[in-house]
Amino acid sequence: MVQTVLETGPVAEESTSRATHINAYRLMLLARVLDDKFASLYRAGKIHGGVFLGRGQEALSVAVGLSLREGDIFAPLIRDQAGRLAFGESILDAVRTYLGSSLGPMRGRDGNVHRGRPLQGLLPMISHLGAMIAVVNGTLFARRMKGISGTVGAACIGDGATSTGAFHEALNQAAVEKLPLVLVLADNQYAYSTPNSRQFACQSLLDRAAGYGVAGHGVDGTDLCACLNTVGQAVAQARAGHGPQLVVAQLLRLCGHGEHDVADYVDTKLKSSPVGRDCLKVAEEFLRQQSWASETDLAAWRSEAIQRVEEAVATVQREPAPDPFAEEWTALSSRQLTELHDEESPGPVDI
Amino acid sequence: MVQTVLETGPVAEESTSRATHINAYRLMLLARVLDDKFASLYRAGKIHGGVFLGRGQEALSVAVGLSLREGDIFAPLIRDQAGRLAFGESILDAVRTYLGSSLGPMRGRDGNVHRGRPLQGLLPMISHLGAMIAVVNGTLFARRMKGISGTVGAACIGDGATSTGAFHEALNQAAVEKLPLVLVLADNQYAYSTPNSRQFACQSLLDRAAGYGVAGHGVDGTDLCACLNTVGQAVAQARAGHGPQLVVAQLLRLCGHGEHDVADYVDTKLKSSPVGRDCLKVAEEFLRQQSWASETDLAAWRSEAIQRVEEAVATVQREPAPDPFAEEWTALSSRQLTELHDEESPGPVDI
Amino acid sequence: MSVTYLEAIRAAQARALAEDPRVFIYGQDVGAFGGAFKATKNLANEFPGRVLDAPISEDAIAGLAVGAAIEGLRPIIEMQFADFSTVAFNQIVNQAATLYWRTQVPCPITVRLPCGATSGSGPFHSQTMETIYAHYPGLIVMTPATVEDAYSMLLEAVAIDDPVVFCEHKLLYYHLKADALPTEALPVGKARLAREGRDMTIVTYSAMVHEALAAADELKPEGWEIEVVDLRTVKPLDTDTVMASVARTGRLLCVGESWPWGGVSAEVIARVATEGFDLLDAPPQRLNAKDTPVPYHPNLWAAHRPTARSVAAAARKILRQ
Amino acid sequence: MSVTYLEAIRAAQARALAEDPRVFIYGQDVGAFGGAFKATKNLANEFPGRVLDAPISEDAIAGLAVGAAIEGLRPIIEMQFADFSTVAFNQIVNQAATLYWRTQVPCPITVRLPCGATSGSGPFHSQTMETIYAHYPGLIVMTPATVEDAYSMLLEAVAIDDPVVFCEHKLLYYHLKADALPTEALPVGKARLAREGRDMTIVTYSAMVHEALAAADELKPEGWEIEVVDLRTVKPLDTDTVMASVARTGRLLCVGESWPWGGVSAEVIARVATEGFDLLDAPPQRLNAKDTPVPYHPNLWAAHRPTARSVAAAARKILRQ
Ligand SMILES: Cc1ncc(C[n+]2csc(CCOP(=O)(O)OP(=O)(O)O)c2C)c(N)n1
Ligand SMILES: Cc1ncc(C[n+]2csc(CCOP(=O)(O)OP(=O)(O)O)c2C)c(N)n1
Ligand SMILES: [Mg+2]
Ligand SMILES: [Mg+2]
Repeated sequence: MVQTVLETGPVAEESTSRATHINAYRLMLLARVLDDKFASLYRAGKIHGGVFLGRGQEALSVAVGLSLREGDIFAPLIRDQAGRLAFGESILDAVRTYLGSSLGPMRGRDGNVHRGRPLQGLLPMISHLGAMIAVVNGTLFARRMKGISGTVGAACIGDGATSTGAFHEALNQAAVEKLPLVLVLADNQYAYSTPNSRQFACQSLLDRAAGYGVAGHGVDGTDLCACLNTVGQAVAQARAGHGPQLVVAQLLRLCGHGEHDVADYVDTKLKSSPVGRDCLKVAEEFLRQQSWASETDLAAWRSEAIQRVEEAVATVQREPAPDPFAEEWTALSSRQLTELHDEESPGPVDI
Repeated sequence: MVQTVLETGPVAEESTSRATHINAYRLMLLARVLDDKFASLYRAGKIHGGVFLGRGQEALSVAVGLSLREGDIFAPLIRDQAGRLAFGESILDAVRTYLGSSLGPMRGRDGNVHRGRPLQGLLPMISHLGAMIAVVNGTLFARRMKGISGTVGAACIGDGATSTGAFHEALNQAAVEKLPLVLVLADNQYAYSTPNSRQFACQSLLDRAAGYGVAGHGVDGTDLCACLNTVGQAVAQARAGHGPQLVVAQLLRLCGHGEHDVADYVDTKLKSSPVGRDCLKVAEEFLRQQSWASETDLAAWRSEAIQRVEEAVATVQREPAPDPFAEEWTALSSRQLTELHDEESPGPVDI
Repeated sequence: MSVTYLEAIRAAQARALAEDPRVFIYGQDVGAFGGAFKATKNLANEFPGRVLDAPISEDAIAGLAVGAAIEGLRPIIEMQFADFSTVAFNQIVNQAATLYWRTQVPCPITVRLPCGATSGSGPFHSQTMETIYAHYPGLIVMTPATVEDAYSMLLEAVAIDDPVVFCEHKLLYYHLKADALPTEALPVGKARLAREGRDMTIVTYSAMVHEALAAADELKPEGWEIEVVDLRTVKPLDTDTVMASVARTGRLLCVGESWPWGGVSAEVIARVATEGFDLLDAPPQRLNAKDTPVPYHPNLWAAHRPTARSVAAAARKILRQ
Repeated sequence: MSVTYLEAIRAAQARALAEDPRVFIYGQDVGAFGGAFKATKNLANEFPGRVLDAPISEDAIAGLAVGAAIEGLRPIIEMQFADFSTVAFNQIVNQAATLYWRTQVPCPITVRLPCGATSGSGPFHSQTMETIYAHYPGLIVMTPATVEDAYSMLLEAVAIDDPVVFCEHKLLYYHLKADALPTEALPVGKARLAREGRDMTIVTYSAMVHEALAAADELKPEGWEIEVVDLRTVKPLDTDTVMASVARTGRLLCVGESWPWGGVSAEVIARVATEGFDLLDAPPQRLNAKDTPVPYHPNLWAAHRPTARSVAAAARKILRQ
C-alpha cells in the first residue's frame, strides 16, 4: 500500500533501493492523479478560485517529503502535492481544502494550496512568496531553544521567489543562526510567464549558496534517483548540524502557472530539452529498466491511486460547506478581546 | 583649492597621480574636520537628534565621489561626508541640514544625513536601510529609456544593510536590467553594535557577487590608493556597459554608531589590526612618503579646512529657522488636492 | 461596442503610453504575457521597450519607479495583487510619499493595485488596501467604481505629479461594462452622485457602489429614495459633496469593503459628525467587511463583505429612526 | 525609588523572561548592547541565550517569531524604531495576524515598536503606526501612556495568545516616572479614566494623554472640568468607557498623534456618532498631527503634533458651543 504517513523516514542511505523507489514512485503517481483530478474539477467549475499543479515537479517534491521524518518541519509551496503526501498529509486534507469543506484543516477559510497543520509540522503557506522560510527558521530556532535536537525544516521555493527580499532575509538568518534548514529550490525556468532571464542574472541559482555561507547542492529535478539522493543528503547534512543546505533542482513546470493558464509562453526548445522531461515517466522507465515493476504493477498502482482519489472526492463532496451563520467571526484566539461591529453592534444607545 | 565641485571627473586612469591624491586627501580632511565639528556641536547641544560620522571611512567614500562625474547619480549613506563633498555637495548643504536651517536643501523638514538634491543626482537617503538602491536603479533605468548613455549610479551601503530584503531585491534588479550600478559596500565590521558574525555567515560579502551575476571588487578600505584604483575601475566598468559592480571594502568605523554611542563593544583586536588603521593617517603618511606634501602643506590644508567649516557654521547659525506659520503644510505637489484638517477645517456647518 | 472595466484600464494605459513618452509600465508578467489579469495585453508589443517584466521584487519595483520619477518619467507599476503591495509598502509610504515634501521634487508614480474580494480568492488575494495608503500623507488614493472612472481616473493618475495608489476592483474587471470610453470626467477629488434620493445618503466607493445601488433599488418599492455618493477618490475625500448630500437627506450610511477599524467609513462618519453634525436627523451608521481575513469559501465570502442585502438592511434600520 | 517608562519596559521583559521559560527576545542590538534605547539592558547577561541580536532583517525577524510561536514559545521582537516595521509589515499583518483564524493555532508574539515623534528625529524615526496595525483583523494594538501601563500591559502582551503590537512612546521613555512598578492593572482592553470632569471628554492614548491632561489643567482656571479617557489599547477599543464618559459630559474631543486620515480619532468619533449620537450636546471634534511627514526641526515638529495648547484650543471651541 502506498504510504502516506509519517513513518516513511529518512531515505538517504537506501535511496536507490527498490522499496524506496517504488514508494516514491507511487506517491508521485498519487500526486499526479490527485492534481489531474483537481484540474478536471476546475474545468467542471467545481472549484472556487485557482488550481495549481505540481506536474513535472513530483520527483523533487516527493524526495523532500520522504527525506523528512516525524517531528520535522515542512513548508511546501504551490507545486508540492507529492511532497505533502510523502510527508503525511492526507488526500482528504487536500481535497477538503480545494473544495472548501468545513471538515478540512482550513474549514473553508482558506483554500487550494494554502493548507497545512502547523502542530504536525506542516506549515500552511501564505501567498506572499518567500514569507514561509523565516517561519520555518522560527520553528527550528524554537526547537533548539527547547533543547530538542535532530529536527530538520524544509522549505520549498521557486526560481521567481528567490527575487523576494523575504527569501534573502530568511536564508541569511538561517545561515547566521546555523539552523537545520533545507531550502529546496525548484528552478522550473519560469515564474508565471517570466523566464529566468528576467528574474536573475547569475549562471545558476546555486551560485547563491556561497554568498550566504551555506552548502549548495545541484540536482536534475527530472530524475527521481538523483532527487532522492541529493535531497536525502542535504537533509542528512542539516540534521547532522552542518547548517542550512540549499538544493537547486533544474526542471520544467509541465502545466500552466495555474489551470487557467495555457502557458504558451514556454519555450518549445526547453520542452524538448532534458529539463523538459516528465519526471514521472522517467521514474516509471527506471522502474521498468530495473525490472522493479511490471506493466501489471504499474497499471494496478495507477488504478489504486485513481480509486483513492475518487473516493476522497466523493466523500468530500458529501461534506458540509461552511455555514456563515455558524461561523465564529473573530480572528482572535482571545475571544474576550473581539470587537463587535456593524450589524452585530448594539446600535444607538438610548438614555 | 580643495575641489568640491562636480568637475573633478573620473580618476581611474590617474589614480596614483599626485594631484588626484592631494585632492582626495584634502577632501577627506575636510570631511573629517566637518564631522568633528558636527560632533562638537552635538556635545554642545546645538544639534537636534543624532550625529553620524564617517570617521575611518573617508578613503572609500571620497573615492566614490571622485570617481563619479557630473550627470552621474550618487546615493550616499550615513558615513559619506567625504564622498558627498567629492561629488560636489557644498559644506553649506551639510551644515544647514544638521542645524535645520530653512535655507538648506531640506528646509528643516529633514535633518542630518538625510539630505540631497535629487535633480543634481544626489539622492537624499530615507532611513530604511537598503531602500535607496532601487531608487538609483530607477534613475539609471530612466536614463537608458531616455536614450542617455554613460551615466553611472553609485549607492553606498554598510555590512548590516546587506541583510535587508531591499538590498537583495535591488541588486538583483540591477543585475537583471544590467544597469550601470556601482554598489559600494563598506564592511566596517559592525552594524551598530552587531558584529559581522551575527550579520552574515559567508566568508566575505564579496562572495555575494557571483550569486547576483555581477562583478565583484575587494579593496582595503583604509588605503586611499587602493580605494581610488578599485572604485575607479568599478565605475569605469559600469560606465563601459559591463553591468552592476559590487565593491566590498574592509575597514573599521572609528567612532560610535552615532555620537551618542561610546562603542565599547568594538573588539580591541580589530582596532589594532590592519582594518583598524585610520585611512586619513594612512593617506597622510603616503603623501609624506611620496614627498607630495610637506608638513607645512599638511598644516595649511588643515587650517584651511577648519576655516571653511567654521565659516559655514557661523553663516548657518545666523540663518533663519523654519517658521511653522509660514510652513506650507502639505505633502502634495498638487496643491489643489490637499485636504484641510483639524484646526484649519471650517468647523461645524450651520444651515 | 461595449467596454469592460478591465478593458478601460488597458485602454487608459495604451493611451498614456501613446500620448506621453515619459510613461512606462513595470511589473510582474506585464510584458509579453499582458499581466495576470491581462490589463496590459498587447501593450509590450505596441510599445516596445516600454512595458517590462519585473522580478518578484515588489520593494525594488516601487523603488525603481521612484528613481525613474525623479528623472522625470511617469512609471505605472502593477502589483499582481494589491495584497502583495505589503512588501512594497515601505517604498510606497516612506520613499514615494515623502519625496516631494522633503525635496520639492515631485514623484509622479502610479501604483496599480488589483484590489478586493472575489469568490474563492481567500485571505491573500482579496484585500482592499485603500485605508492603509490613505492614512499616509503624500499619497492620492483612487478607487474607481465605474468603467468610465477606471479609464479617466487612471489617465489622471498618470498625469498627477504625486504618487497615486490606484485601487482597481477585481470583481468589476469582467462584469462591469459601459457602452464606450468616456470623453470627459469629473475633476480628481470630486465625488459623484451615483443616484439621487431624498431619504438617505449612502456614501461608498469601488465595488460597493454597485451593492449600494442595488440596495437602493431594493428599497425603492418600499417607498425610500436613496441617494448614493460614489467617492471616486478616498484621499482626498470630497467632504463637500458628502455634506451636501447629507444636508439634503439627513441620514447617512457609509459602506466600505475594507475592515471596520479605521476604514473609509470611519473617516467619512468622523467628517460628517464633526463638520455636519446638525445635518443629521439620525445617527450615521457604517457597514464594512467583517473583522477577519477574507474567507475562501463562497458562503463565507458572501457573508464577510457587505452586499446589497446587508446594505439594504442597514439602511432600513436608519430609515426607521 | 522611581522608575521610568523605559525602565518599566525593561522590568516587564525581565520578569517575563524570569517567569516564563517560553519567552525570548530577538531584535537588532538587543543582546549585549541592550538595544538602541536600552530597553533590554543587561537582559542578555541575566538570561543567557534568550536575548539575541538579529540581522537587519525585519521581515525575517517577524517571520521567525511566528515560527517560534507555532512551536509554543512567546517571542518578544523589538523593531529598532516603529518606522522600520514597514519592512516587517507583511509578516505582521499577513502571517502573524491570520495564523489563528486560518489554523486555530494561536500566535502569541509581541512586537515592540518604539513609536512616536521626538524633537529632531525627522520623518523616519518618529512615526506612530497604531492606525495601520489596528486596521488589520487578528492583532491587538496597545498604546500605554503611563509607566504603570507600560509595565503591566507589556506583561499582558506576552501573556496574550494573539499577536500584540506594543506601541511604546519614545517621548515618554526617560521623562515619565512613577514611584514604583504596579502590582495590579486594569484588564486588557479596558480604557482608563485619567481624569474626571463634567464638561467635556477628551479621548486619547499614548503620549497625547499627557498633552490632554495638561490641556485640562490649562482649562481648569477657566472653569472647565475636562474628563480624560486614556484608551490604553486602541484595538480592541473600549467603546463602553468612552460612551459612558460622553454620556456624562455630552462633549467629545479625540486627540491622536497619528495622521488625520482614518486614525484612532476617526474610529472613536465614528463609534460615538453611530452608537452614542444622542449623547452628544455638540459636534465631536478631533485633533491629529498634520498630514505631512514628521518634520525634523523642533519648530516644525512642535507645530506638527497636537500639544497641550492646541488641545486646549480645540477644546475651547467645543466648550463654547
Ligand atoms: C510577493 C509576491 N509577489 C507576487 C506573487 C504572485 N505570484 C504567485 S506565484 C508567482 C510566480 C512564482 O514563480 P516561482 O517562484 O518560480 O514558482 P513556480 O510558480 O514557478 O513554481 C507569482 C508572481 C506572490 N505570490 N507573492
Ligand atoms: C530597515 C532598517 N532597520 C533598522 C535600521 C536602524 N539602523 C540604522 S543604521 C543601523 C546599522 C547599520 O549598519 P551598517 O549597514 O553596517 O552600516 P554602518 O552603520 O556600519 O555604516 C541600523 C540597524 C534602519 N535604519 N533600517
Ligand atoms: Mg518557477
Ligand atoms: Mg557596518
